Amino acid sequence: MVDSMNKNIETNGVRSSISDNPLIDCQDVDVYYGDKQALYSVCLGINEKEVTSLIGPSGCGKSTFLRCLNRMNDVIDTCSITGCIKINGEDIYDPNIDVVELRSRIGMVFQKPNPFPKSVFDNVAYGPRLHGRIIEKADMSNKVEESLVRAGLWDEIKDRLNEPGTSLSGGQQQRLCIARAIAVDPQIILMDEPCSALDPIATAKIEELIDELKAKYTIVIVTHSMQQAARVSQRTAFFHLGSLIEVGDTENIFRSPENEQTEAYVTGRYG
Amino acid sequence: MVDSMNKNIETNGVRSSISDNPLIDCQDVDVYYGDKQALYSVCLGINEKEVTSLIGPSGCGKSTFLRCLNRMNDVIDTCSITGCIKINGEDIYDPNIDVVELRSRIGMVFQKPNPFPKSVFDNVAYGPRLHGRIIEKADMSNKVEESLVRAGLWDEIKDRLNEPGTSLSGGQQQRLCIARAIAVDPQIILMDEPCSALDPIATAKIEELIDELKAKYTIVIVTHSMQQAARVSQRTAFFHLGSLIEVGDTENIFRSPENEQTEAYVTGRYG
Amino acid sequence: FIFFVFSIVAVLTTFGIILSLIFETIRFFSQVSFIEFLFGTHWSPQTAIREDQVGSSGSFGAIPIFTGTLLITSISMLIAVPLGLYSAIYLSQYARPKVRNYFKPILEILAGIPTVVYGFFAALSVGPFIRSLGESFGLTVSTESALAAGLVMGIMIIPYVSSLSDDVMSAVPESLRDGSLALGATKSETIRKVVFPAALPGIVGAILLAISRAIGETMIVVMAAGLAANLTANPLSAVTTVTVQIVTLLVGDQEFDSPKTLAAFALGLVLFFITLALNILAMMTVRKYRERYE
Amino acid sequence: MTEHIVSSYDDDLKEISDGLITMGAEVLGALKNVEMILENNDHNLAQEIIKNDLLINDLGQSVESKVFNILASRQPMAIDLRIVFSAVKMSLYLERCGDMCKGISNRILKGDLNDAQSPDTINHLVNMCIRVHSNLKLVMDDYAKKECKNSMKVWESDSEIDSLYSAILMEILNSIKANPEAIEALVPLLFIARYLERVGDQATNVAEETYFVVTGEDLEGQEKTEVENETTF
Amino acid sequence: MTEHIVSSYDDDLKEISDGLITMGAEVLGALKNVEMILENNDHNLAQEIIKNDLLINDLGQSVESKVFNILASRQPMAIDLRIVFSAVKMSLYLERCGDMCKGISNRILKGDLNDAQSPDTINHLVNMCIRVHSNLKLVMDDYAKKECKNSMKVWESDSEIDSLYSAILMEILNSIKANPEAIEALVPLLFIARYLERVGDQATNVAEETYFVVTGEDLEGQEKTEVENETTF
Amino acid sequence: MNKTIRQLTLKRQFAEKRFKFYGQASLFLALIMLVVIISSMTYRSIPAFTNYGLNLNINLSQNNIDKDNINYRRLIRENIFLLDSGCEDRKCRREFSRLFSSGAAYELKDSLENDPSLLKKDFRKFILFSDDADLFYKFGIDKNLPENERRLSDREISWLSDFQEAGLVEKRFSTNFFTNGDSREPEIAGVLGAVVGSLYTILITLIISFPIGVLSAIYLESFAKKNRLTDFIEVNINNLAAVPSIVFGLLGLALFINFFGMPRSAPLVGGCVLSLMTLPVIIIATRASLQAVPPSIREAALAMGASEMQVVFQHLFPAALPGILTGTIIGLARAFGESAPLLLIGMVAFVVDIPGSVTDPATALPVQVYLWADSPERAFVAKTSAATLVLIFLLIVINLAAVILRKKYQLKW
Ligand SMILES: Nc1ncnc2c1ncn2[C@@H]1O[C@H](COP(=O)(O)OP(=O)(O)OP(=O)(O)O)[C@@H](O)[C@H]1O
Ligand SMILES: Nc1ncnc2c1ncn2[C@@H]1O[C@H](COP(=O)(O)OP(=O)(O)OP(=O)(O)O)[C@@H](O)[C@H]1O
Ligand SMILES: [Mg+2]
Ligand SMILES: [Mg+2]
Ligand SMILES: O=P([O-])([O-])[O-]
Repeated sequence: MVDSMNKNIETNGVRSSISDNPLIDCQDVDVYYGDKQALYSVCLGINEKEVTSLIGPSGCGKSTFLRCLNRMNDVIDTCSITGCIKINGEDIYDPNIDVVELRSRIGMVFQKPNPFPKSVFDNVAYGPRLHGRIIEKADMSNKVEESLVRAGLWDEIKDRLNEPGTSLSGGQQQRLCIARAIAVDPQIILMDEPCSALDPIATAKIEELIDELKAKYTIVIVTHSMQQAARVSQRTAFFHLGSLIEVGDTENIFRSPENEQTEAYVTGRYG
Repeated sequence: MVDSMNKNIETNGVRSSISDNPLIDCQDVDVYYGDKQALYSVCLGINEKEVTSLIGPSGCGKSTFLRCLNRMNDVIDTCSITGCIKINGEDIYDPNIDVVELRSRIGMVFQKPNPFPKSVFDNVAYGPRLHGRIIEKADMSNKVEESLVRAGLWDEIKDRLNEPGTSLSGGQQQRLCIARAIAVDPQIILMDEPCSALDPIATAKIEELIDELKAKYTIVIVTHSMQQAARVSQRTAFFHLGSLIEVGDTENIFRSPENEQTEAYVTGRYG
Repeated sequence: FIFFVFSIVAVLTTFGIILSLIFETIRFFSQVSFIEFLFGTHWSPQTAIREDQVGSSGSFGAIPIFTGTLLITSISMLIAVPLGLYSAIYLSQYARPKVRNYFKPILEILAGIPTVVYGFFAALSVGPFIRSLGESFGLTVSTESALAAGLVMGIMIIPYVSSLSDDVMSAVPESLRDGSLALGATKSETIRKVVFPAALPGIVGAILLAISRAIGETMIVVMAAGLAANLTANPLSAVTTVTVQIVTLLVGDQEFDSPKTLAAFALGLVLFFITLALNILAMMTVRKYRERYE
Repeated sequence: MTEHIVSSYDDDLKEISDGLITMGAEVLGALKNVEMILENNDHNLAQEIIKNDLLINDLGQSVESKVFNILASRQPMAIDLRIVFSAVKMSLYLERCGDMCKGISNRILKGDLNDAQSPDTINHLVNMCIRVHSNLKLVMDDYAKKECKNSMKVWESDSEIDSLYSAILMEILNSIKANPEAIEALVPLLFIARYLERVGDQATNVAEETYFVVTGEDLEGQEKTEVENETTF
Repeated sequence: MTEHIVSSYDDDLKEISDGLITMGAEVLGALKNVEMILENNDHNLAQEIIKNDLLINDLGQSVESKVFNILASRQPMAIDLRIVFSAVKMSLYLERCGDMCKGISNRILKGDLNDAQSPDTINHLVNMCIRVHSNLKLVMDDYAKKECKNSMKVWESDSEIDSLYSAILMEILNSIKANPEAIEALVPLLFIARYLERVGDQATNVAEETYFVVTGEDLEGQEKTEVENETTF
Repeated sequence: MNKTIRQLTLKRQFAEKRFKFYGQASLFLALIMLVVIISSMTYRSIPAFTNYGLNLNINLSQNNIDKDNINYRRLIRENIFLLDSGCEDRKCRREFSRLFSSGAAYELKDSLENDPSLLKKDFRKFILFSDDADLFYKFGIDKNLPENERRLSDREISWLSDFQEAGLVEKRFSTNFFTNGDSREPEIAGVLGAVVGSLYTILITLIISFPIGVLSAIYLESFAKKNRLTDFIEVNINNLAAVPSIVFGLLGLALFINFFGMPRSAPLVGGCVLSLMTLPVIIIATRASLQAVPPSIREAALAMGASEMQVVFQHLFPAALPGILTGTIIGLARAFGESAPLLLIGMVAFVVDIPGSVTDPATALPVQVYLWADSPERAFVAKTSAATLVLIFLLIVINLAAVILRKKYQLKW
């Protein structure tokens, strides 16, 4: 058996730096809401098939950053963004990029579970249908089953596929939303405080699910709980007042962050 | 210096049992909402000038029990209560008891800060005016100042007595509510999750305030956070499914509760 | 784009109203002096049948109309405000939810009954009733008394006051009520000292809207109030209102250039601006209230 | 106790507990080896013990690291907190036991047990080792089962080991007095006795921790016995 | 570091830190006394050390209890967690130091230092004691200031103490060989040396913990030196 | 001190009881009013649902009538005077025939055209009395009044009494009321024309205001950028909702009739005016129900890669539909009961025929009520009351539809 404490410290040099070829690569991202700047030249790389968590005090721009990654900020009129975000080396703010196609490659899960008021089946089938990916009925059933299985929901609700998605419990709804996101085979899943509306049991299930999903997807999760970041993520980025203050190995961030502000926030000294 | 760990264990026999003459003495309290029983023969003594916290999973009847103590349950039509609750040896459900007078002896602080949409001054003066206790203007000013001082709010808002209470920050509002409760010189203060709507800083201030108040008042506090109970209270009562499962020294409850269910809840094993 | 055009329809309507009213009004004031209209105390728009008849232009002093409107509106508010408010208080604060769920819609039926029905009721039952009642006290009461119209209109307005007041009082957070009760206040003290003041802006808004309703109400007054433009504050006598005059001036065949017809438009413009002002005021107070609790 | 809502929390806790149990097993193995070395003067086995101590240290570090992580990411309470809290101390105690075994091995490797020419003393040491081994085994079994059946017994029987130690000490002193030239071979025995006595002490420490984990209370009168223990010459 | 939002949290943490610092001060006082005893053969002072050890144990227990409470009621992270986590180990180390001093006192009380008739050895012991004292003082000062200026130095200089110990050991063995009858008076010196060496080891342990608290990292190559240390005869 | 507090407490408890009583009393009063109105209408309308008539022998077997050229009026008259009227002079005869409804001829015409075989037969025909005679049977008459102040002379009264003794008088349910258009004769006046007119008007209102209202609400809610213009539009719409209905009448008069030259009295114009009035109601209701759809649904769909259009028509609109429909129905119900603006655009004409298209002159039910209420004939009082009942009944039906719709399709979030 190897000493895990030491191992992490030894391997820090490798893991905590952005890998040479991060899946998502943000350079000098500034975001403005009207005149108000919400993000200040954020540079952050996100590794493939890892869970990266974004932490920081309320209003520090975590959600804003997350929503830049699938261009959900386009929806807000006042929001403008400069800088460069590359996914797979492709600049997603390039005018030639098709936003719809981009979003189909990036799943998103929100703070409040938001299943459509349709049946469970239709919820999951929504994405594939939308993008015309799957037309055959049998294929669709398979896809739906596969997604629900992967979201750890199949066994619980396989007999209730025709009930409305909104009739499920909160935790099930959230997993249904994850299944819906998975159904379009995204490469990346963004999660904005996915457990903050859930009770501890449902939270635990989602956390376990995240742990399983990271084998196949790159996950970026916003959380307000340092503990949750510690439990689910490999890398953690700390935001403060719109700036990225520190990013590194999760274990390092909660054992001994390098930045004073990070330490102040993590230890509850942030006023 | 004395070994504090051992001391507590040694003195357990004395402190964890209900003192011979508890200020509040509940015997076999059953509460029904319509046909639904919410409390099952709760027997609990609450010592004077101590902080007693009530913990338990959601819906276990903590708030219900708390609201029995100042007969706030009378407001709910369907609610009926049997058993005996004595305060200072006087049965508060005796038909001869004047509820209005009873409530003026028992302050209550709610989950969400609820200052009246009046000025800060009028908020605090509301109770004394209502009960016709204080008529002189100067006396009232003194009373208001005294209450605000005791609630640790005077220095912050002494220049803003004429602003509406709702214009204060959340934490200040909650302390204003405490000041309002104090202003009628209650013997007991009931608090129903007083910090759950507040941020950490405000929570800390309220917790410190509770610590000071216990020198003068008997405090019963409902909290969903075991940690908070550990921080502020001397005795802790654990409710589950409407029954009082265990009551004892706070330190004991979180070091080694006697009951399996308590331990399960406290350690996060409650399903 | 189609969407945009459609949404403009509403604006166009408003402009249509204003323009057509103003246009006709200007024509009216080219024939009748503005001062006379606003401050004249004599109203008899009956112009001669033939153009060349002497005194062909009637007199257009609108003050009696305005005071008549005011009188009837006041009477209706005197009925509606206390009844509506106390009903709202009872429903929102005392009644059990079941009772409330029953009685609130029933009360709202009052607002759903077409006004023509009220008018008929006022003219047929209330007017004569009041007259006979008054006569039994030795008073001379006109069948078409302001009181009858005002009374019935008051009944019609009750739900306008109570419904919105009920809503705003129910919207006062439960926690405020609990806070007051826990301090040892009785229920009525809580309502009077906490709930009511907290809901006041909303209630004022409701009352303003009700007033604007009452002023613009047509059928009841057309059917139950008189045509005689009396300048009086006696609720037992017959008065006339802006809306009544508009209807009487315009029903039947009109020539679009006689001052009689055009006077209706001038009255309409006044009506429009008064209600507009009241609505905006009401909207502002209600919005202020919303801001406080959202 | 039932399982946690969060099964990964159970896993984390189990890893800590298992880590300590493995450490205990390793230490017990080392003690067994010490016994055999004393009996057979087996230098290879001594080498192995020394090598194994590295493993025990690693295990200890890993337990500590896990404790740190669990404290950071969960909020252990009551029984869980007792397990986590005690784990730090237990791992120190067991590491120390490993160190002692290594110390014994080192002493033995320095010379030749036969040089001491006091088979009686060595037999007594073997005896002592067996007693210590049995004590530690009892408490580690208790810990694994989260019971405290034997803790009290072990804790009390430590004084017997102390007596054994005193006796062996006197024996060795007498041997030295009788044969001062053999002192280089005899002093190691003295240290071995001392080490074994300390392992026994650690067993009582572990017993105390187990008792705390299981009951949430401290074994009483702890200091008093320790004082006695120290006064043995 | 700035203060916590919750000042009572700061207080709790400070209590722990202060508890350890007090313990350190007590242990240092005891070491100073040991030095004086060795110089003056002062039995009264020895009694006092033994009495004081109870206090040190109490302090240790109180620190542990506070650590337990803070873990239960707060959720320490990063620097705070490091302080709390290390406090358990530090308190064990310092307690052990206290025990050692008590052990020394006991040994001294059993006989008379003068019986050993080896003033040189005693002088060397005093020297060693001074070295150990200075090391422990350095690291406790570091800890109090939450620095690690001296930790490394102390940690490295432990091998010097080990050499001192080896030398004294040889001296005593030679004395015994020279005068086997004085063995009853000389063996205590042997144990005293051993105790002092162990206190030195604890000082390095404390140094490691301080280093961890301050930097969040472990002092490297720890095992290697410890192995060397153990091989000293 | 204690005593004063005790007194104070008593006073406070009394105030409490009084306050609660006020509330109960107000509610009770308001409800009583409702009951009074409804019941007085019902009570007064009862006579309108029955008619008295005479079973008259019509003898056609003797007469040889020219099939294509029948004077029904004469036929009736001839047969009437087979009864024992005891009249000699013309005046008396005219008085006698005035006892019968002038509509009798039309009814005879109808039945003969339906069944030509009757032309060769003797048969009995139910002939309606005129309103005054009808009222005599229903309420009697105050004979103490001087004859010239009465509606019926002594002679007429004696005829009517004779009919009754002869057993010729019969009371029948008044189907006329539901199948006829308006008439000057109360006994044959019906509401069908007005109801049809109302329905046409509402139809026009629905066709115009629903699409415009819904689409502009969707625009404002989903696509419009927040700027001065949309703010202005919003304030405007809120205001329009509270503008008195009569002002819309003025607009209709000036705009549609005077400016565009549309026909007066037509449901088309009425519908246009009412749709302007209903529009803000629909817009507000639609926006409210669109707003009630949680924004998270929109975000979810967008994040799945749906376009704005898809979001609106796949998610927002279906989810808001029940609310939109309810709002629309309520708006229409208001328009249905509206009369003031219709008065101004001339839908007060006396229209006997049942309108066949939206451009035919027509009246609306509420206006009909107004018209009848203004009529001098006493018999119209009952008719008016009955018409209000029909109006209220139709409104209840409409509103129930809204309630049921809401109950059935309302989504829970
Ligand atoms: N639509 C918007 N228009 C204007 N400002 C906005 C908008 N959304 C966010 N902001 C501002 O941008 C800043 C960052 O907001 P963001 O939502 O990203 O914070 P956050 O870190 O996610 O906070 P939280 O933890 O509360 O979710 C905040 O100051 C916020 O007020
Ligand atoms: N007004 C009420 N009418 C009917 N049942 C009620 C009412 N208030 C509470 N209950 C029921 O009584 C039980 C106890 O409720 P109570 O509010 O005391 O729980 P609690 O322990 O305070 O929970 P929480 O932590 O969520 O506040 C619950 O099952 C709840 O559903
Ligand atoms: Mg956010
Ligand atoms: Mg509660
Ligand atoms: O510190 P010890 O060597 O006696 O365990």
